[in-house]
Amino acid sequence: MADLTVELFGKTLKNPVMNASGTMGYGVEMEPLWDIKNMGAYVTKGLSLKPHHGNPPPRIWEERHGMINSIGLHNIGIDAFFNNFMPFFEKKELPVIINFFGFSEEEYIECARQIKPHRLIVCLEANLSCPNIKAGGISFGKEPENVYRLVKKIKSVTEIPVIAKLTPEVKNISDIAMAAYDAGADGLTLINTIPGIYVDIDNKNIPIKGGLSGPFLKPIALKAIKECSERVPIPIIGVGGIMDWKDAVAFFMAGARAVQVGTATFVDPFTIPKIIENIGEFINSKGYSSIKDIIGVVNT
Amino acid sequence: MADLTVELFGKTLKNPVMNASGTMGYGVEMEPLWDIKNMGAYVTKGLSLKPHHGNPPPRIWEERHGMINSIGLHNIGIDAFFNNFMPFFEKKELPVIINFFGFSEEEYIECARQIKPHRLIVCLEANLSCPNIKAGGISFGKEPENVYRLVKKIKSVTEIPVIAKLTPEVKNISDIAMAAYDAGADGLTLINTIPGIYVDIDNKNIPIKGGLSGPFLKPIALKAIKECSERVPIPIIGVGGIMDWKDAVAFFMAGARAVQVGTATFVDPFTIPKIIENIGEFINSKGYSSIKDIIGVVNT
Amino acid sequence: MRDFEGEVIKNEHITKDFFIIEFRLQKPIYAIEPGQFVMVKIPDERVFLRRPFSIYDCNKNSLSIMYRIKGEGTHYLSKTPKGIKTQILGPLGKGFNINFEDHLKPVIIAGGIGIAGVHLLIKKIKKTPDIFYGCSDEKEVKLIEDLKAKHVYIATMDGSFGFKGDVISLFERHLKHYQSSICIYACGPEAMFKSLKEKIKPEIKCEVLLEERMACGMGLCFGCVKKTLDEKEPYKRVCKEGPVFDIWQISL
Amino acid sequence: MRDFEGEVIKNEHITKDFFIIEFRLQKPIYAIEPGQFVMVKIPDERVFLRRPFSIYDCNKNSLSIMYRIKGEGTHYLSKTPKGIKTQILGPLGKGFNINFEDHLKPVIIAGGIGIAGVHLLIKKIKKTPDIFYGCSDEKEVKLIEDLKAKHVYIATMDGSFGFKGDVISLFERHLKHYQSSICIYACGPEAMFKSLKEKIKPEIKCEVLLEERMACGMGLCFGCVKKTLDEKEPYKRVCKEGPVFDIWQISL
Ligand SMILES: Cc1cc2nc3c(=O)[nH]c(=O)nc-3n(C[C@H](O)[C@H](O)[C@H](O)COP(=O)(O)OP(=O)(O)OC[C@H]3O[C@@H](n4cnc5c(N)ncnc54)[C@H](O)[C@@H]3O)c2cc1C
Ligand SMILES: Cc1cc2nc3c(=O)[nH]c(=O)nc-3n(C[C@H](O)[C@H](O)[C@H](O)COP(=O)(O)OP(=O)(O)OC[C@H]3O[C@@H](n4cnc5c(N)ncnc54)[C@H](O)[C@@H]3O)c2cc1C
Ligand SMILES: Cc1cc2nc3c(=O)[nH]c(=O)nc-3n(C[C@H](O)[C@H](O)[C@H](O)COP(=O)(O)O)c2cc1C
Ligand SMILES: Cc1cc2nc3c(=O)[nH]c(=O)nc-3n(C[C@H](O)[C@H](O)[C@H](O)COP(=O)(O)O)c2cc1C
Ligand code: FES
Ligand code: FES
Repeated sequence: MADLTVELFGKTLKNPVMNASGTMGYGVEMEPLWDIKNMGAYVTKGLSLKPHHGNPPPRIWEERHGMINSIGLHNIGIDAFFNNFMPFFEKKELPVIINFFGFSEEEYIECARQIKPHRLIVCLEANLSCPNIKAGGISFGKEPENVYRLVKKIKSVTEIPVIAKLTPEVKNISDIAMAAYDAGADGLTLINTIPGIYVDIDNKNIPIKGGLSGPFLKPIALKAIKECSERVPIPIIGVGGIMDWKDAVAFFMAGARAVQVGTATFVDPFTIPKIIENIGEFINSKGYSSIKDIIGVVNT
Repeated sequence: MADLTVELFGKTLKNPVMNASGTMGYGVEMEPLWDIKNMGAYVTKGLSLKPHHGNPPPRIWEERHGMINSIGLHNIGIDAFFNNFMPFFEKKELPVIINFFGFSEEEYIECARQIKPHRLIVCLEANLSCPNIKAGGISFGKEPENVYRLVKKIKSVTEIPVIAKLTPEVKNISDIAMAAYDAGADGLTLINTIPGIYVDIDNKNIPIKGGLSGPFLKPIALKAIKECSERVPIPIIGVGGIMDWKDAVAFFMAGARAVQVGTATFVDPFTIPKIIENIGEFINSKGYSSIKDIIGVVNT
Repeated sequence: MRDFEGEVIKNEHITKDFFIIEFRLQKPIYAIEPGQFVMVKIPDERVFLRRPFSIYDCNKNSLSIMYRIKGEGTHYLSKTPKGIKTQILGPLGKGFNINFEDHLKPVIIAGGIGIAGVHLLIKKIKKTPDIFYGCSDEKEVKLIEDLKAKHVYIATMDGSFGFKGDVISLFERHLKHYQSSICIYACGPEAMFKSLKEKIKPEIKCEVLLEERMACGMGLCFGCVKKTLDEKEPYKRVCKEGPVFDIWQISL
Repeated sequence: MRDFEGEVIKNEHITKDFFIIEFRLQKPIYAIEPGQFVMVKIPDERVFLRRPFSIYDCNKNSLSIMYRIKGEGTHYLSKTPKGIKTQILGPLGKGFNINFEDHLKPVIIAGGIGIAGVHLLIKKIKKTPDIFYGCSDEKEVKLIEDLKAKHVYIATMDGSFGFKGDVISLFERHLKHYQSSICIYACGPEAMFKSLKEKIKPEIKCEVLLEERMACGMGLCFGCVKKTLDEKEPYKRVCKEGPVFDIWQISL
């Protein structure tokens, strides 16, 4: 069998495939179909200090070969998550990545502070695409200085490794990556959705403003991974438009140490187990011994 | 018949549909299929002061429902354009928009200066996505200050109206729009391609780094148009992912005074004449009298 | 819940833009509650996400859906020939609660294509229900052809068949006779639920089947929520906590 | 040039992964130069851009293409059943110049699927050509079955038929007999052109059919360029200035 294990912050994941935050509920919802302990790690829905109700419907809209979502960071809050769902992951011995956010710096920091280290928690994934309500709703992740300051503060309140999840709606994503790195980030997740809107020509309105996800993100995510991996020497988790194992392999070759699958799960809920199986076969069939042999191998 | 005319900088275009720069060669190539004088205006391939050879092949790559191009601004230069092709547009009495660029501020300015006013020239369309070679290859269009300075200088050397064509790879496109407006831009073209790369997993290389175009741009372009039209009171030309008349209508409703069609022409070379015909029918069937009745009508 | 491979064995036009499609499932499906639904992969590459449809009817090895052409997805579905195979995820969601108290008379109210959502309920409910069916015209009465044996009150908007007007107005005429000894199951447009809620007393048990745009259909994305009166957690997932809700707990 | 609607009337497997597809055109097509090509809309929504193929054969109302399965597009093309209609843009590009001087003997060299690019040339050329065909094995000799009447020299890489080795080595053996009184038309992989160019003297007229990725196929996008020795304007569009180029003018 191919060796699919990867190291992430001192922990060994059985394989480098995870769900993308917000696309696998609280984990338990997948139970009827397949055992999520087969994934490398489970990434939580974006969590915050307090519960958030999220946006009114409609929250999703189909786009040509992709979708727009405006869930609005609906979540039960960190306390409820740990009380209600952590036992589930403990029973499975499944590593967990805690995706979290805040609508202010204080919320991020307080949230990070309250998350206690746990043998299953691989790292915190700070979703920097969240709008900063105090700063007029501009997201934290857009300015290197803001990212630097926020990541630095988050790092100062937690012993858990911290990865910064970046928005592609920036001038130059590797500048942002650099800022996160300088501030002490232990890794990066690239990329979040791209903002877009839908115009309904029959009703002459805009039913949804949200984030685009799906296969068209792939070339943009790959570019981000390639560029950031050239500048920043910390592990990168790749996400954006992965639909099958070939896409996943492209992400590894571009420099991702692990990948996350989001929207594809909605189209085919077995996408993740299929990818895990198929990258194993790929590794074997090409005569590699380990997934590590293909990470970042692309020539430029 | 529906009134499809729109005003652009004092000129009346017979309809609001044009090709996107770089997607209809020098205009003459379409001759065997349909008469391009049926378009509202012809937009030139990106022109520069001197001819440019562009990038070595491969220059195009198919993506899922879209493409990546890295033409590298291959063009014959403004002099040759005016000598060889302007007579063609004169014979057709077809209004022309001159898309141009430079690899330095001086090149932009000198290029704009050398383009003499002409009864058929509607405006200059400054492609601000071009890399600034002197500034390490970062494109001019990424910083409000750079856009302001460049547009101001361009405006100072020409009497022809100037529109700024913006790249979406920015933090906040309406800030850039605002800077262009403050500098005296007469209009905006939104949006250019989004940078992306292709990773070839068989050859373990990156055969192309370029700009993404096609249907997935649509929600991003619509967002840009909506946001910029709310802040900036100058005409907006919408472009990005328009595949059919319904897409075009969405662009008008979001606030575009005219639209450009690029990649769709490669898939179906009759896309533009079909859109012109169909928006006419739409206007009629909905009881509008003019295309102007649907521009910017979307509620938020 | 399972992701079944289904082969189209029938895709029949009923009337206007209504169809019934039947799939042979490659594995048996069990334990379906009336009101549950499936997510169907439309066998056309232009359609990205799956589409939710109530389970109209179901045997161990086959499942059918009654659908109306609404947009692209249902349009392509209507063009799907026999023999095509596709993926069908289900059964999904929480169906109708059919364990009502013995003294209650079940009343089923359906508007238009809403009949698809209560069809299996009508088949499976243990006590004979009164059925109210409303639609736009005589032609749509064809959708309940197989219910002819049952007692169905029919309303058409244009009066071309039965009562002229909407189904809630028709139901209202009968309401006084029932007093409070009924339990209602309804499926149809939201306007119908709104009007229904205004007409009945809060003592009356009433469950409604809601629709919302869905991406995953199984609780993963939180995209399909409806607002309820639960203040702590107002937005509930239609695909998971629903699609059947207590009418008194949702905000219409 | 026109955008024809073509209906698939034949889509035949020849050998290995080679096929011939024939379309009935809804309007007549005229004046085709051998070497010209068409842009075919692959009738599968997963394929975005059209695909370029040489015109293999053509009558007024029908057009055929010989193709090899290379990736997604040709894969789906091979699955296209009779009766499907699709769009075919053409004829495109500049074909072979067949008005060579009288004293010259035409020599046609094709490698593998490259035979598709010279097939119409072989049919239309006024003077009987010598044909050199190279492929990997015996099976691929089937691709020139209809040329049996002609004089064809065959090379296979594995030696299972004719000369063992590549087609240029085979051609080289004959080259000395021709002296310089030939004109060459070649179609095949670039490596073949490279090796050919090394073997022949610059006096020999030689045209080659080049391939490059294309978006529009008609000169609009400047995406399909090849480098030539023209210093002023090195990159020429394969779809417009080509696909046939003078071997002495391109940089290989
Ligand atoms: C639980 C449930 C059960 C349903 N049962 C049936 C049924 O039995 N028969 C039937 O005809 N229809 C049913 N619907 C509605 C059906 O899902 C939509 O009509 C269908 O998704 C429209 O798809 P489209 O591509 O044709 O329309 P489009 O408008 O092109 O669809 C675009 C997007 O909007 C979504 N959408 C549009 N309208 C609806 C809607 N009313 N509800 C949910 N999503 C929508 C689509 O799923 C898709 O993502 C049900 C919906 C739900 C949620
Ligand atoms: C002028 C011309 C004539 C041709 N004639 C023939 C012919 O008669 N028979 C035949 O089998 N093939 C021919 N080809 C090659 C054929 O176009 C490609 O094999 C085909 O496009 C591959 O598409 P795909 O989707 O199967 O492959 P993929 O690799 O999935 O294609 C991905 C992209 O790459 C492009 N591409 C891949 N390989 C080539 C190539 N060699 N040339 C051009 N584009 C390529 C495709 O067009 C597509 O845009 C010709 C090419 C050109 C330019
Ligand atoms: C429904 C939905 C909800 C999401 N919620 C979150 C979230 O809470 N936090 C976050 O960082 N990203 C969130 N994302 C972004 C995804 O994690 C991922 O970055 C993005 O969807 C791109 O990947 P994909 O194309 O594979 O879906 C969400 C995406 C979707 C579609
Ligand atoms: C092949 C190609 C060449 C292009 N060349 C230029 C150019 O020279 N100048 C420019 O401003 N934009 C150029 N563009 C961008 C288009 O004008 C347009 O903004 C973009 O393609 C999005 O529109 P679309 O999705 O309709 O293609 C080019 C796009 C393509 C695909
Ligand atoms: S559709 Fe995804 S949670 Fe309901
Ligand atoms: S393919 Fe567009 S110019 Fe040749």
